[in-house]
Amino acid sequence: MEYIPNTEADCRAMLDAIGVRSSDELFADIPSKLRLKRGLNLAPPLSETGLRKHMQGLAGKNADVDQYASFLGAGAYNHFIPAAVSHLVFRSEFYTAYTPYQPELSQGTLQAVYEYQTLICQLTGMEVANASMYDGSSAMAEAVLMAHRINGRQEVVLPMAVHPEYRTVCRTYVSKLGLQLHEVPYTDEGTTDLKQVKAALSDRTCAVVVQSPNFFGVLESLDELAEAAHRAGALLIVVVAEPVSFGIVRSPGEYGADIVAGEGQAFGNHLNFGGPYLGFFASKQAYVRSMPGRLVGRTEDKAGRPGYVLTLSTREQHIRREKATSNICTNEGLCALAATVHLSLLGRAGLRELALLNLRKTAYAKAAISKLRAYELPFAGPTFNEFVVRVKRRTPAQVNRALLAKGIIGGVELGRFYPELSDCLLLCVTEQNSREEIDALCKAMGGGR
Amino acid sequence: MEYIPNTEADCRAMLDAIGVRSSDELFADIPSKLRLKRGLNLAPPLSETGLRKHMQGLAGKNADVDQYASFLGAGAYNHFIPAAVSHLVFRSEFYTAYTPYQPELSQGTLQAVYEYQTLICQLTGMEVANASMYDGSSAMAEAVLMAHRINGRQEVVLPMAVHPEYRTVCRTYVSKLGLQLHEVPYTDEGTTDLKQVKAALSDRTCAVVVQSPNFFGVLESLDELAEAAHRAGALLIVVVAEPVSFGIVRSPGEYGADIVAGEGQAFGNHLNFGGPYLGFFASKQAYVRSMPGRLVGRTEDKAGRPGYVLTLSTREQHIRREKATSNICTNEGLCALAATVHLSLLGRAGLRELALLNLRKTAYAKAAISKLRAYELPFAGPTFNEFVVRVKRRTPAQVNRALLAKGIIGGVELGRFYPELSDCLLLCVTEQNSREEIDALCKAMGGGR
Amino acid sequence: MTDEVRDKSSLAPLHQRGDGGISCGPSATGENEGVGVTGLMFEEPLLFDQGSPGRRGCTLPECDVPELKADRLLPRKLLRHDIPGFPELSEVEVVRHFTRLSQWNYGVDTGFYPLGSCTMKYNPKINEEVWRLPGFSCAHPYQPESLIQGALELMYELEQCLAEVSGMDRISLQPAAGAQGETLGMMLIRAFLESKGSPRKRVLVPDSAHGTNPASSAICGYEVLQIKSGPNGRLDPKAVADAMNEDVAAIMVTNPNTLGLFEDQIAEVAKIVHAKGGQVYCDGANLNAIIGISRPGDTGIDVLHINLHKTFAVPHGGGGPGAGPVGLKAHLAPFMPVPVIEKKGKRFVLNEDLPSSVGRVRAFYGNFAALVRAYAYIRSLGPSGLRRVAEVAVINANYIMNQLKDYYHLPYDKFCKHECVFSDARQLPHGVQTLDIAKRLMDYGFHPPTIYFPLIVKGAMMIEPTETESKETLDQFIAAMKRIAEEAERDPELVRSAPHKTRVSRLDEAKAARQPNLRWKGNAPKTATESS
Amino acid sequence: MTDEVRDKSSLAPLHQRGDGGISCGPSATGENEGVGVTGLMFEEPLLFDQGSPGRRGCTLPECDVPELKADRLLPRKLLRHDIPGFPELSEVEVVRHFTRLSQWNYGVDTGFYPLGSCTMKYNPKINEEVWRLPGFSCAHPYQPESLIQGALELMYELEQCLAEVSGMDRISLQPAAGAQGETLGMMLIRAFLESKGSPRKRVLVPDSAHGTNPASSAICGYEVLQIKSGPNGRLDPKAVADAMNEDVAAIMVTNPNTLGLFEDQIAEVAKIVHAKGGQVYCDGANLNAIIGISRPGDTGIDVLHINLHKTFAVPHGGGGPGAGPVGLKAHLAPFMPVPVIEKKGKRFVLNEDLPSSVGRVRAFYGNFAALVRAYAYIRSLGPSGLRRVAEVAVINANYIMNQLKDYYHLPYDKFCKHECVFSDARQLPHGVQTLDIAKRLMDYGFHPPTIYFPLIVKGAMMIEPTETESKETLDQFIAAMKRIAEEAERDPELVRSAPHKTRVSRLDEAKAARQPNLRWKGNAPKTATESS
Ligand SMILES: Cc1ncc(COP(=O)(O)O)c(C=O)c1O
Ligand SMILES: Cc1ncc(COP(=O)(O)O)c(C=O)c1O
Repeated sequence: MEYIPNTEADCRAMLDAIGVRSSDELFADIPSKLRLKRGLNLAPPLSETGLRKHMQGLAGKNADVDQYASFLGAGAYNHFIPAAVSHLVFRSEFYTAYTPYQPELSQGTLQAVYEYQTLICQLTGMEVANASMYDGSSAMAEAVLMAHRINGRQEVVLPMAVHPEYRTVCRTYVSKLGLQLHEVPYTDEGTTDLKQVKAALSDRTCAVVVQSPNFFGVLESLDELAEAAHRAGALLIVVVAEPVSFGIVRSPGEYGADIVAGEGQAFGNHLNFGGPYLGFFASKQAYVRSMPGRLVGRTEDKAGRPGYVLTLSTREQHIRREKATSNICTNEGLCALAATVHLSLLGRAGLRELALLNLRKTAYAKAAISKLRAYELPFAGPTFNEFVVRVKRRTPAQVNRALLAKGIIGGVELGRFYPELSDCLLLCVTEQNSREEIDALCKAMGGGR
Repeated sequence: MEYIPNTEADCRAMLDAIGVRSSDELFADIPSKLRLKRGLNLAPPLSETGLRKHMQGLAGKNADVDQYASFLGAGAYNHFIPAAVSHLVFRSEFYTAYTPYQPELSQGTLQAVYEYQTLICQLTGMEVANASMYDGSSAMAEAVLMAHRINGRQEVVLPMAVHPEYRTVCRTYVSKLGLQLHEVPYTDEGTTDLKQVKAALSDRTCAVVVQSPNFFGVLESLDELAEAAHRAGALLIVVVAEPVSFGIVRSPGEYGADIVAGEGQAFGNHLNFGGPYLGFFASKQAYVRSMPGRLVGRTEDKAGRPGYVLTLSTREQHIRREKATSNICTNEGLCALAATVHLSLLGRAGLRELALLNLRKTAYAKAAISKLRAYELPFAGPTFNEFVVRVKRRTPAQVNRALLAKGIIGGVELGRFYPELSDCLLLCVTEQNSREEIDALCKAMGGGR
Repeated sequence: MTDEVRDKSSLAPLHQRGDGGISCGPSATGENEGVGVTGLMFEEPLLFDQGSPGRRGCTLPECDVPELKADRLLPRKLLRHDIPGFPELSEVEVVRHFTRLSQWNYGVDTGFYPLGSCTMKYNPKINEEVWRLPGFSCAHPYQPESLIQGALELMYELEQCLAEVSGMDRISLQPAAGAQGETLGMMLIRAFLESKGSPRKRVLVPDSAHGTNPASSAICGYEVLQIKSGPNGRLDPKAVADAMNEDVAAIMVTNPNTLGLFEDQIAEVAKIVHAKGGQVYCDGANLNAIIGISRPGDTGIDVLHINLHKTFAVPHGGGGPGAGPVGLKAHLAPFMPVPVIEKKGKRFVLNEDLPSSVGRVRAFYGNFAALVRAYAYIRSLGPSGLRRVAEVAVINANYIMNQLKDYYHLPYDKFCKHECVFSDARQLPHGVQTLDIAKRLMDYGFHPPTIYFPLIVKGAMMIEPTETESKETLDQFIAAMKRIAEEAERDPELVRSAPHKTRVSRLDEAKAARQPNLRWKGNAPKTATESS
Repeated sequence: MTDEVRDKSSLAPLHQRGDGGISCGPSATGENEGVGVTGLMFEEPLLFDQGSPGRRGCTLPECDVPELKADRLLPRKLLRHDIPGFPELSEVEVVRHFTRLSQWNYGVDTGFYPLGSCTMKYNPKINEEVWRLPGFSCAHPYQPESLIQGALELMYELEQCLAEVSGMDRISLQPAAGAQGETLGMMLIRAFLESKGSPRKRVLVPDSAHGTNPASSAICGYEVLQIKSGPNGRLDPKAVADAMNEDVAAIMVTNPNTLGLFEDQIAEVAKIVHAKGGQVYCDGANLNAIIGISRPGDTGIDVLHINLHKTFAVPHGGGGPGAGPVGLKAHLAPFMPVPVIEKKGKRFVLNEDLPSSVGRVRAFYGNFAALVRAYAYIRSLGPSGLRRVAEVAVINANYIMNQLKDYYHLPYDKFCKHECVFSDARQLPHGVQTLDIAKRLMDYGFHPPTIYFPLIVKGAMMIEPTETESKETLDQFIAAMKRIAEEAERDPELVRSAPHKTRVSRLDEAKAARQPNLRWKGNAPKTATESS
């Protein structure tokens, strides 16, 4: 199906009006040697039924988290999404619109973004938030670039407890501008080594990045890190990949974070095999003109009625071109809308309860696993809904295979990212994991004793 | 979840305004002995996640037509439904509205019903159609009641080739008013025995009912039946349970049918384990004031702009009460909308092509089965997408069991409705059945040779 | 008819075709009437006045069998070749058409919809998700029993739930709506009475009853005798006793009734009717007001219907579908329609073998997708939640009644249950009547209440807020109603000429009935009778 | 700030709160401004100005583990106790809120959306169905390879399709949007040049380029040298030759370019750049115009990005997400971001082992749900369908160009490809400029085109109809544009003061920038810096 309304006759009538005999004449400006002389070598078209079956076939070759008990996290979280979220997000007035360049026809999108910006400020404890970034990892990289714009310094302290893929993205992004990344190790607590951070700080330090909960699920001591960073005149960038933690953990803003960037997928967005996700981005008010990304502001119309518009766009590529604060154009608007709807439904009490539920389930799982003789919990720091488990007699891969045989998708094998942790698994427990699932996990893990 | 916005505090404020201390006072008019002194004995509330899991569990205990190759029809048809249908029908402005009593706030529903009425007229070849009935069976019963209102006669000719459940419904409905039903048998062709119809006709005959394609999938000779009925001064009621046939089979209107009633599920409505379905209902213009059900008409507003309203409601229960043409109030509006959207998408060429596809697939299956030695096709009449197969060496139940073992849901065992056909199956083949499925069916059937 | 015949291929000038207009904020200049309509809202011609020959809106499955010509598959005389005038549209055109039409509609998701007697409560989104599970929505009714155990279990469990909530012994889930429930219920009564010797002749129906009650009685072959309500808006046992005799088959009582009042004499009435061998039918459309608080089955009745599209949050779909299960007492069970669902050990079965059954009122088993939603709703709320529904629904209704009683005439000044009924008696002297008030409410963004029903209140306005409305919404509605009362005095013409802010202004219903135009005829084939 | 602080519990009087108004057909009397807005459309306060303490919009899964207090689970100093000002709403309130907001929006499903350079084509509904299949939408990116074979196969196949369509050797599906594709593409070039000795310093960007091109160059550490377009709106090989030297890393060419013209000298330009060791980046945002007709990879380029949310019908989501895959020639393959998807026998694997890789531009693998839609789209259309897309898109654009060229100034009077660009030169003498024309189009029910871009056309109006619009729609749009041209002469103030029919009139963007109000602050905790 081509989804083209105009028939041959319609096209004929238009070609006549244009005054050409065939559409070929309209392509005459393409030099003959640049034209494709054959048809595209692609599969023939499928009917809607054919397509549906084909796609069901492909989808059927993937497991989904409804079929297996899954304990995967590591930056992508399986949370409950109320049915109302997709009902609302997929109202076509929302999802078939473009970026709201014309505010008079886009007040729905714009008010929702304004609400989203407010929610992100409330969650992070920051003063200003943008309309979204691509994902958590690129948001973090953009935060570093922004810090660099603010203070012009060149060195960045980047703990190893930050999500390894986020670190790779950061390196990929910032190295072209000559910024240097200093990776600092973690302690036995699973937290970033404060001493080493301090040792790395100097008056060349642009920013200290810290993820909390970090990649190991451990909450960092933001107060001390903030103090150290600020004492050196550096900015503190806090990264949050599991924002459900905002419901029960003190906000980065309360510790004086300068920029908070992270991944908002956990709110209202499906796992989607890794994307689209939602980069959120917030900072202190003072830095707003250095911010990347779109911002929506409240204003009024000619009659004085309130309305919303894209604003402060002199920061952006379409105005500032090579001097823009970022090259971002299309962002993750619909993911931000999903988060806004989900957060509205959760609300003040629900978000806290959700966070507490994650804490409780995780505590239950940790306690149970810590009783298994063949495992230990290497990190002592406080965790939210993820934690590292050391496998004592087998390899993590063996454990995962054994679990899979019981219909359980185990944890991320940390050796993939940390050679020194190649005997460890990173497990995640959310409100979606029932007690039976956790018990089954422990039982299956214990099977290897 | 109670879906109740008002909190205790909100209720308190309202109770204060009302001037009572508690809601109990508002129920004081219910005599104590008529009150329930205990809580309802029902399961405790489920969370949304709990409910989703519970319902997935129940749904998982049913087979669906996507898991099995299914050859069931008999009044409920598995047809392709374009994705756009449910996207549009489940826009909440449509599905959370009531019957359009207030036209100024219901122009969407009303224009769509007007379009639906037009489409039904076009399909059936009739002059006027109503906004929907409960389903095909009750629409047929209402057609008989309408015929009775029109000519006051008491006898109805009801062929046995009409869907057995429709006949039961008809009997259940009309017997209270003293109407008599004369069932007439079918011939070797699988068509209604015209001679017997003629024999049953008299000046007491109110109507001749005929289903085409009939329950055996065979197309009836409407011309001869119409002539016979009209000669006796009776009305011809044509029933269509598989309306896809309208795409390729001459319309009842062309034969002079007086009332056409039937089942519209095949257009845009899922199988839904039998309901909700869509009773459609059309007649000659002359009889419109005897019609049951709602009618939408075009009119204009005070400024002369066109608009749509419910009309001719003096026929209906809310005005005429016991003298109404029917007691129907709530109908199947959303099912009619689904049919309207589906028919709009199919369109002039698509509907014909769909009907042709059903014909071709069925012809292919018939030809293949007729080659199997252990089966024969007892009826020689022309069929649309269903046909009867006689099983020679085993019972139909045995054949179905063997098919099920191969992932195929076979046909309806006719012995359930016709003792004389207890060695027969009714098979249905639609565009949803691929050639491979049909081949697999034949192979599995042939396995019993 | 001529004004409907349009050449759909030619481009009508913008001002005629009226396409694509959006309009009309307070700052509208009015320079281009005819183009714009209201809001971000479009003129949208009929399906039949759009498109272009040869367009299509979907692809069909590929043909993988021999492509025989139609006339090799069917006798030529049976073949149809074309349907002139049938739509020829692409997918995008169809999508825009119905998207735009939807925007002309008002639903519960849009705002407050206090249609009395209709219980327009919010329809939870999770219920819309679960009924669509393929195991429910793609199951064929004639699948072998082993492949429909989930569906049967759900129906069996729903029966148990509804029996508990209603206090009845058995439930039939077959009826597609309340009125079909009434039909079935009255048929059960008729069958029962026939089994006792005679179906009897007459049914007593209070003057406040919904129109379906007398109409359903008539369909079952009964005459209707209207019973006048007592001065307090309730049934007077005396009036019933006077009308009751051996010719009377049954009484149909709506409880709570259409004035929003509980029939406190129901037990007395039932006793009177039973004493003379009659049966008591209860119209349970208003169950929402008493759920968990009082059970109709404990009040002496024999049969009842429940509207799942009211009390149990099944969306009304702009007209339907709903579901109208019937509850009955044990003595009526032999007459239930087939099939009934039974549990045999751990299996659920469909039993068609009920020799005294009245038969069926429809094919298959009922509006199953509606049943799924109602079951999900009951499981979400649980016992305490269901009771809370009644409490809050009644608080909300009484709050409106209390706040408006100084502005509108209240014929029955008592606490109400789920709804309150006002009249236009105070506005009539200013020449403003109920219809005007209803239309004026639209300008304030509210759907009007049910009007001119029940018939025993002249100019009735029947307001049912349901439990799913917030106090703030009720306060806004109350403020609008007060303002309209004020407008009726100060500027009655403003109210009489309402609505002013809808896509179309007041529609001429008289014209619609006088010159019925019930379908597009621009291009339809003319049949003999039609052209004559 | 004060005007935003509202007591949400108290009932604001109707005329202040402005709730629930619907309005304003042509017959509006205007008696109650302040209540109504436009159409069947509601005032809807912010989330934060609604609700009531203690309300909630969803239930969480039951807690089936010990319910330890928070301070037994986390150190007290880490605990947060509340988020003041966070929403407290019920499900129905949230549903109405976003339903109403949606009704203030214009989307492709609403009507014609000819935003130039954005390719706002219709988004097929089946694609929205298939990406939601649980096997796609509920798969975790770190699931074991054996449990994600379908996802990997889809991505692998999509790569093949895009490689064939674009004529490139390899495709990276990682970038989340066009601009991220540019970033990645320029990084690949940089890495390649580094491997040859030096990354070089400068990137040539034509003056007609989209703002993301220079911005992406800058992110990759390059200076930007702007190249002036030739008088025919295309790149002049001479100008490129003049600017090209060993300091120049690359040229970024958009083809077809933002004037809707095919860069007929692209092969020549590529030769010039390659001769000096530079690379050629192609911005493929406008691929829709040439798909199946000409392949960028056959024109001498080295890297390219494609916007799946343009050419491949992924909906734009009111801002995103999209996907911006990058195509590259073989010499750049060693630098591709990890992981790459490879087929080993019948298995698909993720390969992270690319020693020269630039790294990653994002976590995980890309905007997978967008990839699913694009793949579904390609499979629906097939080779001939894709080519037909380009043909009809170009016919549609040329039709508009032809029909309007007597009414609006056409700076480059040639056949165009996917879009045509006019300017306001003829209307300026009447004091009417592009912005006014754009706003006035809204009154006729159309989304405006892209305006003031490309920068090289003063007062540009860039109109891209796409192939999914019917001739009738184009004719209506053309008629509206003609009428506006007429209005600009006859009644310029009418155009200057547009829009007149939208929910809000022209918004004060200057004020928004001067006094930024970027979030609701009614109830937020004040931090030190903020109050200072
Ligand atoms: C009191 C009462 N009885 C019966 C009915 C009829 O129910 P239904 O519309 O479901 O057929 C209604 C619905 O309007 C009603 O309000
Ligand atoms: C020509 C051109 N290049 C690049 C882009 C940037 O693409 P994206 O918005 O996907 O980042 C756009 C989109 O607006 C464009 O039109």
